[in-house]
Amino acid sequence: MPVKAIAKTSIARNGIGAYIVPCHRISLQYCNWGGSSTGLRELLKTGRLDKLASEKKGIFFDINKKNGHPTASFHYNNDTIKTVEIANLKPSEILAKIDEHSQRSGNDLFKFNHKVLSINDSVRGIWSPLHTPKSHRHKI
Amino acid sequence: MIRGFMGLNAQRSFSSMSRLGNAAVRSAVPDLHTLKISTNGSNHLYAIFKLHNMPYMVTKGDRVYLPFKLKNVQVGDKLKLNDVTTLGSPEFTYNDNKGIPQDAYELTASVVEITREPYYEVYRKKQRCRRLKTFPVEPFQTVLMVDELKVN
Amino acid sequence: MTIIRIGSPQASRFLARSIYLHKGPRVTGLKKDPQEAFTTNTGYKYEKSENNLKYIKGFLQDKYAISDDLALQVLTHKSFNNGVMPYNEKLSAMGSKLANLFFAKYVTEGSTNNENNVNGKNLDVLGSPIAKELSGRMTMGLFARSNELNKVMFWNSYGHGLGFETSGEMKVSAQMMYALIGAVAFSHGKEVGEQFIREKLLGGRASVEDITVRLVSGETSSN
Amino acid sequence: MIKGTIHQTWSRSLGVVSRRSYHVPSINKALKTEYDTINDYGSYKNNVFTHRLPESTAQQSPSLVALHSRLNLPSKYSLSTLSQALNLNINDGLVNNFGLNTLGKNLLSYYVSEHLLVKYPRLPMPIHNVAVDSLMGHETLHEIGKIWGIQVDSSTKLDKYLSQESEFIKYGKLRFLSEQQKGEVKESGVHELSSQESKTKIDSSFISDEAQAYASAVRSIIGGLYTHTGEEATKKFIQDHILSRKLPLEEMFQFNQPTRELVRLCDKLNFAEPLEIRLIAETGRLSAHAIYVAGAFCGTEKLGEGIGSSIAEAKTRSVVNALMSYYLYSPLDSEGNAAKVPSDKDYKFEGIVGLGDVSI
Repeated sequence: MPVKAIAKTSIARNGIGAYIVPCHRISLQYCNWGGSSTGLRELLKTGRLDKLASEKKGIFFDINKKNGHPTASFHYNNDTIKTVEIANLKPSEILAKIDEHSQRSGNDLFKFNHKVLSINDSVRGIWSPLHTPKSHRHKI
Repeated sequence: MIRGFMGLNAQRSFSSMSRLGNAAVRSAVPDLHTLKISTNGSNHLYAIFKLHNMPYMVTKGDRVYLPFKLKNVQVGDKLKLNDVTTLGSPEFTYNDNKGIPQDAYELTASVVEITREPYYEVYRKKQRCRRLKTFPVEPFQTVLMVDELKVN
Repeated sequence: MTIIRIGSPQASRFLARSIYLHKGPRVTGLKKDPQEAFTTNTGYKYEKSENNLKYIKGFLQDKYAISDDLALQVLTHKSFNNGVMPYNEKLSAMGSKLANLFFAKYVTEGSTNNENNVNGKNLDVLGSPIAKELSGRMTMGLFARSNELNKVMFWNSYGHGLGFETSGEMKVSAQMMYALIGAVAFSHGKEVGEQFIREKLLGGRASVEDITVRLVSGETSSN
Repeated sequence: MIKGTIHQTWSRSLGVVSRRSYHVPSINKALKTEYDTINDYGSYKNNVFTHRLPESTAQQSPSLVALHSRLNLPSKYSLSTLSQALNLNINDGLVNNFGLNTLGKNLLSYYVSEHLLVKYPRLPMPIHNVAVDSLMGHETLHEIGKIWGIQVDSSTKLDKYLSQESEFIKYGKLRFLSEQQKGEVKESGVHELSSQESKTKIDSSFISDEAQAYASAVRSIIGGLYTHTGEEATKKFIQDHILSRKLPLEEMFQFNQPTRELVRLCDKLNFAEPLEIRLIAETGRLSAHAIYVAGAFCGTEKLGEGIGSSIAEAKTRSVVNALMSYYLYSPLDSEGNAAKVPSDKDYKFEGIVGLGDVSI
C-alpha cells in the first residue's frame, strides 16, 4: 500500500448552505399560585407566547405547571440545557429573555480577542526568510 | 446608519441600508480574471470587508465575532457584505479603498449566533468618595459565518 | 534479452541508465519487458486500436460515445501490469454509485397497490434480493459477458484458466461495466448516464433485469 | 400469479474449487415480504402488521412539526413521512424507515462520491473511501442528527404516563429502543454493549446503536425528501447539509515510503526526466538552529518544497508536499470556476478522471 488513510470526521459549519437553529426546545415552568409567576401567567393567558412560538417554528415549546419560581430551560443541540430564572419578571422581559437565549448556540460564553476565527489555512502562507535571493537575505 | 451590509432575507426589509451602504460605489466593474484564475476556483481567496468602517479579513467558512449586537438582524439571516476593499489570492491582490464594485465578487455571511461576552465588573472611583462604583458588564456579541466568497 | 538506453540525447551525460528488460516468469527486482507486459493472456496488445475498442464502441454507438482514451481506461483493470497504465477504479466508483441510485429509483418508480407507499412509491421492494442484485456484481458481470463487452479487457489473474467467477473475471467484468456507466456519466452528465442504463442495460436483448430475475430465482449458472 | 416468499441462495456449480462462490442476498424473513412476480416491483409488500401514521396525528406532534420547520423542509414533505424516517422499530405497528434509509443511502453515496470524484479526481482510493466516510459515515451522520435536534425516545410507557407527556411527542423522536431497553437501569459511566454493538467493536471503539440509529434517521430524511420533492431538491439539501462541511483532507494522508511513491508516480505520468531532490537554501550547518529548504524537482519543474531542521526531514517534506499537491488537485473550468459535477445543468466534461493509484 503506497499511502494509508487516516479516518477523520468532517467538521460542521452551521451557516454555510443551511443554518439550523441550535436551540431546539424551550421548556417553561410556571406556578399557578405563586406571585413570581405572574408575568409568565399573563403571557400564557394573553396568547403572546403562542405568537412567539409561531414565530419561532423550529423550536419546540413545552409548558409545565410546577410549584416554585418559574424557570425557562433552553435545550441546545450540543446536549446542554441552560436554565434561566424568570421569577418576578414582567411579560416583556420574559419575552426578551426567551428571544435572547433562543439565539445562542449553547456553548459557554467567551470573549474572543480577535476579529475572525478561521479553520482554513492562510491564503498567503507564512513569510519565510529563506525564499529571497541569497544577496537579499536578512543578515544578523 | 449601517454601512457595510444588507439583508438578503425577503421578509426583512433592509432597503434603506443597501441604499446607504453603496452610495459611493458605482464605478465600472474591474476585470479580475487574472485574480480569479489564481484563486484555484475561489478556494484560495481572501477578502477584506468593512463593517462600521472596521476591516475584517475573511476566507470562506470563517466566523466573524462582532463585539456588539447587529441591529435589525436575527439568527439565520443572510447578509450581503457589500463594502469590500480588498480581494486577494496567493499571487495577486486587488485593492480599492473606495470599495470594489459589488458585481465583481460575491460575499455573503449568515448570522449564526447572537450572544454575550462573559460577565465582568467594571469599577469606577470618583474623587472624594470612598466607595468604588461597580458596573456589571455583559456586552453583546454577534457571530457571522462567511458562507460564500467568490470572484464573479 | 535487450538492453535499452533510456534518456534524451542532450542530458545523456547525467541520465543514462542501462536497464535489462526481462521476459518470461517474474523475477523480483527485474524490470519486465513492456512488449510482454503490455499484452494480455489472450494476445491483445494494450493500445488504442480499433480492434481493442470495437466491442464497447459498438455498444455505446454515437449517442453515448466516449473518447478513445477513456474507453481504453474503462477496459484496463488495476491488476494489469501493476497498475502502471490508467485504470478504471475511479470510473467504476462513479458508475457503481450511479447504477445503485438508478436502480433504487427504477424499482420504486412504478405504480403500486401497497397501502404503505410513501407518496406513491413502494419502498418495501428496496430490501428485496432483486432490488439489491439489479446493480450487483454478478448481474453486471453476466451482462458484460452476454454482450461480449468483456472480450477484450486488460487485466491479470492468478489463474486465467479458472472459471468465470473463480478467476475473478466476473468481478473485473463487473467493474468494467460500472466504469462504462461512469465514463458515460463523466462524458455526458448524469442524466444521459441514467438514460444509457435505461436504454442499453434494460432495453437490450438480454437485459439486466432478465439476468437478475434468473439469478435471484436460482436458474442461472455462470459457466 | 406466483405468491411466495423468496429465500434463495445461488451457488455456482463448477468442478473447480469454488472458494469465492457469489452470494445472492436472501430476503429478510422478519418482514414477511410477499410479491406477485419477482420483477413486479409495485407488488412487493411487507406483511408485518404495520400502518402509516395518519397525517392528522402527525400534525399534533409538536416535536415533529418543530423538526420539520427547523430543517426548512418544503410543505410537500408530509409529517407522516418524517415521522416514519425516525422509526427504526420493526414491530411497533408503524411503518419503519428501512426503505427510506436505503433510498437515502443511495442518494447520499451518489452525490458525495460525485462531488469527491470531480473535485479531487486524483485522490488515492483509500483516501477517497475515508473521505466519503468523513462526509457520510455513521459518525458524521450521528453528529448531523444531533445538530438537527433529533431526540431519542428513551422514556418508557410508564414514564410517559407518570409525567403526563402527550403521546404525540414520541412521533417526533428517534425510536430505536425496545420497551425493555428503555426500562433498563443505567449505571453512570458503564455502558453495556448490545449484541449489535459488540460486533462492531475494534479495540476500545465501537459503533453505538444510537449512532447507527441517528445515521439511519438522517439518511431516511434525505430519502423522504426525494420521494416528496424529487431529486433536484434532494441534491440541494445534500449540498447544504453534507457537502458544506469542511473536509480535513490534508490530515488524512499517511505516507509510508513517500519518495518511492513519488518516483513511481513520475514513472506512471511518463515524466521524461528523473526525480531529483535538491537543497534550495539553508541557514548554515553551524547555525544555532539549522533550517534546510529542499525541493523535489523533475528537470526544471519544482514539484514540491519542504522545510526541515535536518536535510532528511526537509527532503521528506518536499516529497510529501509534491505528492499532496498532485493528489489534492482540483480541476477548474475554462472560466476559472470549480469544474461542474455530472448532475449539474449544462454539464460539460471539463475535469479529469483519475488515472488510478501507483503501487509500490
